[in-house]
Amino acid sequence: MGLESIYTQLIMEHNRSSHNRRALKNPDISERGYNPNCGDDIVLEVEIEDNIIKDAAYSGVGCAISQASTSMMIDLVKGKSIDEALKLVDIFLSMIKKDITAEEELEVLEDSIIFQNISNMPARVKCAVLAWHSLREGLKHV
Amino acid sequence: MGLESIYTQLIMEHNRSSHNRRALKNPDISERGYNPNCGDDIVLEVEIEDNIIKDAAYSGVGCAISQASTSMMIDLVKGKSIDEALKLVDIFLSMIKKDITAEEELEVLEDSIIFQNISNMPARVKCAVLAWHSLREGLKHV
Amino acid sequence: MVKLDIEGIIDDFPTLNQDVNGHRLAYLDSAATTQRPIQVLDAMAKYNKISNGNPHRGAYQLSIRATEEYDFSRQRVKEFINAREVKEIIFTRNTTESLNLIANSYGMEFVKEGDEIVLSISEHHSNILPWQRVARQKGAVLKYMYLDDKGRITDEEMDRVIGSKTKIVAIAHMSNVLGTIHPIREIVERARRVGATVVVDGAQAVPHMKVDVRELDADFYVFSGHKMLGPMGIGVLYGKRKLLEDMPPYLLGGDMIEYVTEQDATFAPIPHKFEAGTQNVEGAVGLGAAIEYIEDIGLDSIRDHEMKLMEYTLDRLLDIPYVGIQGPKDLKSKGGIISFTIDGVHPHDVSTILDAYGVAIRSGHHCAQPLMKYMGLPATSRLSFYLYNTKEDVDQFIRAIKNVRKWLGYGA
Amino acid sequence: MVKLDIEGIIDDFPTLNQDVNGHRLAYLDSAATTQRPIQVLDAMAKYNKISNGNPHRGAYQLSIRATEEYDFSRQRVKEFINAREVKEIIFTRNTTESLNLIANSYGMEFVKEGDEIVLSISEHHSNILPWQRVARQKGAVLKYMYLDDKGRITDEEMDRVIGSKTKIVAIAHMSNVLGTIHPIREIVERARRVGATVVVDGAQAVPHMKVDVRELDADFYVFSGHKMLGPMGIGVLYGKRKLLEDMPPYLLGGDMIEYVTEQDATFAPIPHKFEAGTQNVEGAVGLGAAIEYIEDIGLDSIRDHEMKLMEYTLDRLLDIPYVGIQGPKDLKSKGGIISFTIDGVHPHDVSTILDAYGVAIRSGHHCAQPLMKYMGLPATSRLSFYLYNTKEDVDQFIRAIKNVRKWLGYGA
Ligand SMILES: Cc1ncc(COP(=O)(O)O)c(C=O)c1O
Ligand SMILES: Cc1ncc(COP(=O)(O)O)c(C=O)c1O
Repeated sequence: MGLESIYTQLIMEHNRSSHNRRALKNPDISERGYNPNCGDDIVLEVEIEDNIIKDAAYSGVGCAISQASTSMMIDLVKGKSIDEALKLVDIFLSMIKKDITAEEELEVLEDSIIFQNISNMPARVKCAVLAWHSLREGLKHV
Repeated sequence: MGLESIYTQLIMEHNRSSHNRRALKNPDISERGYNPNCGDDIVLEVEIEDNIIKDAAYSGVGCAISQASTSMMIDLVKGKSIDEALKLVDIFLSMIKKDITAEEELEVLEDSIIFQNISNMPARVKCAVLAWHSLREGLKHV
Repeated sequence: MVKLDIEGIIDDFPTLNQDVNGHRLAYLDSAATTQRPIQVLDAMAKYNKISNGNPHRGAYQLSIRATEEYDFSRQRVKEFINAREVKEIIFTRNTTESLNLIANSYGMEFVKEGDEIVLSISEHHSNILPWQRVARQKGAVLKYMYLDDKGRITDEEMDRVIGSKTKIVAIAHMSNVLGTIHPIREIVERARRVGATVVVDGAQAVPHMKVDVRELDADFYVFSGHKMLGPMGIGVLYGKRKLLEDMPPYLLGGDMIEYVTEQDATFAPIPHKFEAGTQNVEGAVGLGAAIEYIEDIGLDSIRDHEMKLMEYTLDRLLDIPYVGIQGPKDLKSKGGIISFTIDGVHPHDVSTILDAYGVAIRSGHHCAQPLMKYMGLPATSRLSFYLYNTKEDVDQFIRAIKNVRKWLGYGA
Repeated sequence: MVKLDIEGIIDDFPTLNQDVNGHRLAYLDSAATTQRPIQVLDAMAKYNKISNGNPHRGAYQLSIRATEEYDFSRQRVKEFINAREVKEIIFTRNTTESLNLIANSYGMEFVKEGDEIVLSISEHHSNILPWQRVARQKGAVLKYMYLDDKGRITDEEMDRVIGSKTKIVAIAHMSNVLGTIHPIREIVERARRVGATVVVDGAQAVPHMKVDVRELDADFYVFSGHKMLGPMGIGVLYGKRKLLEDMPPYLLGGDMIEYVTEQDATFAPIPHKFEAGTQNVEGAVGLGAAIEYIEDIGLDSIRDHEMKLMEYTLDRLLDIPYVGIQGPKDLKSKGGIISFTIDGVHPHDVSTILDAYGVAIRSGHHCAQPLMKYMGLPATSRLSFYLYNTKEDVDQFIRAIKNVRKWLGYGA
């Protein structure tokens, strides 16, 4: 896989954008995600109201892939119900594992579909999935 | 080295002879010699009078080489002074290590000179030296 | 899959195609270590020439390949012994290290004062000494199951020793001295009843018979690569996931961490928690290739082949009046190992004399001194088979045996 | 001895003569693991084809040869680091295991409550975690020597931290992150004054510079085969005889015993006391061949070669405005390692992008999280040299570096 398919315009924009990079006032969830091999270390915060993800944001450090993946995920799940969000996490992780490959099924992931081929870069898979795992962990404990 | 040079008439005789295989009444030294790799396990007993090795004997189990070497050593050191015996032990061990090779110097070992080439059978060296090491250890503590 | 034919495979083993002391080599010491087929050597050479890197840490090709090869070998081991999950497979250095790891991490953590640790009297030192240390440090009691006159552990003996205080039963699947296959299922059943944990030393079993850890239901199961056509320096520890997760790590450092601060650290999940420092990737690759070779032949064929050789050998050996045989003679309950003695000849001399005829066997206590003591023998000679042995090896062995006593001055 | 010429030796390294991702491979991660020359692979293959046996136990040719090869490698290691006696050389699995052995056998035995264990803040996790465990279990205190702004430990810092309560000082000879060569002699001097024991982690030093353990007067000195052209799965622990003799054994079982009874055991003398289970003979043979290769080139030539490459690299790297370099820039006090960062780009992205240009470097915390924290960086990228690297590698690296920021959307 060439660098083009991973260091894309879209990923770079999310990597450098700061609209999801902030702290929430009263997060219901604050979940640390850490990848000991490369040092990606984020804290994902989520505000929940009536079972709906009202707001989400992140802080911490990480590579372009983990940062972009986190930011895209936040854009995706905001406004969704907990169940919907968990469903999306499942679909994303299945996409990464190549368990789901059909375009129609992946559409719901919106921009995040761009990570479909990250498994061709095995050393970076963990960066792409970090935030998604953290969200799942966090939602478990609501 | 062929088996002929090691399983010789002389060694076999000593191996099967029991004249040194007995227990002493009042040993001054009783030294266990053990080779964990092959299980040779002997107890060497020595009676000392006026600095002279008056009697010596051994018990225990071991292979033909360790048994013969023990028996020949006992024949050799009986009647010798402690210092002479220690000297003989040194010469024997030096012969095994090939530090001494000159026939004239080795003559004092009498029959035991037959172990000169045991170093060509590295797995058996420990069997040949077991009793000699035990004697040295034992004499140290007189 | 086309099965390799077990006849003729000796050509795959360079070490076996040589003369020693002017005779063809009859290698009959596979219980100590096995020879490697070219397929295993080639797999390791290939790794070393194409894919070598430090795994788990790099984002570049060589490191990625090394990681993939390492993971692939772990997967292979998992399937070979039918573990539930790959993370239940820990790579160690050898059986000895695997057993030390279990004794230290599981034993030291969970054994309490007054608990009993049960071993069999036929254990290898590697499955005795670590438990002696646990017993001493924890104030636990070490108990032994003894063998009957056929070299077996009877039901009564299990019932006598395994009881309500038993915390751990540690036992070899196959004895390296007598070849006895111990009744692991029966032992596990009794252990379950009293809530004890079962540690199985599979060093001699895994190379020679189909082992299914799920079917055995052992809690831990360990073995060595070098006894199953693989390289030295690589071994396996299988443990049930829950147990492994509850155990503290053993070796510390390198890759097995999550966070490290000046004064404290948290650890990676299993299997990494137990694999500190740079992994032996080429060792794992070699072990993977060895498993592939074994599976190509098939463990049933291997066992079958060895049992035929055993029958052939025992027929001849039992005919020699001055040869004594220790342990079971019933082939169903034993592997391809025979311990024997020759009247009037110390086992060590037997080895040396056989070596002069090109026959490689082992003599000594076989790292099982308590068993020797129990049998009342200072040492035995031991012959052991593997898939590459042939009747020719046996014939050469028998001929040499018949010469032994002559060298020690006996008539025959 | 005719010295091999360091130019052109790259032909000895099959892994290095390949393309990755459409580029020639520039392997700049030897601090993680090194590539093996064919001479080392051949020596191991030869062992595996001619001499393989379980050492120390057999009276037959293969076992005798294996024993001889193993002993010969031990002898070679002894001479390579100028130890007093062969029995001071223990073969382990790697540096990590060597350090765990020391911490467990020496540390747990001799460190008492209130004692202080001194490390440097730049230690590898393998030289931190085992001491954290000792400190926790024994109620000892873990103290750190910090680095000055040039990445060095000053005399004042040593004097501040090493004091009358110091029982152990454990420190890397060369930092695997910054390349700093720590002042071992000065540390040993201070340790002697207060009666402390010095443990030196030589994983990064031994492959790259002449190490004389007698001259350094370190009490323990450890390193890994795979970082010095040897295979994975073999490492070394040097210890002063007296210390080794006084330590309890670590791994138990197999060959390291004298008498074993049902309830107790006594142990073989050193080095065997510390080498339980079947030894990794082929690993030792590979390490021996690696030492021979290194000696044929000469450690002075290797250091010289690496320093020339360092100068060449630093000249170019310091010119790039968005590149930051951590640690000393003074070549005399460092080895062939450069840690760096690129403004606005996470180190992990640097590695991936460089890999696409065929350049293999490493990014992350380099198993030194406390140092990262101390430097205030989440991670760095690291380049490291060995004797097979060339200016061509450096040029390729510099070209790739200049492309990195472009991929992340920066002008340059
Ligand atoms: C300074 C230092 N110490 C210890 C280690 C650990 O070595 P190994 O992984 O071979 O045990 C390394 C390398 O990873 C190192 O660079
Ligand atoms: C039954 C048994 N357990 C343990 C071991 C020790 O294996 P290793 O030396 O590979 O650690 C052996 C072989 O020596 C064995 O036969």
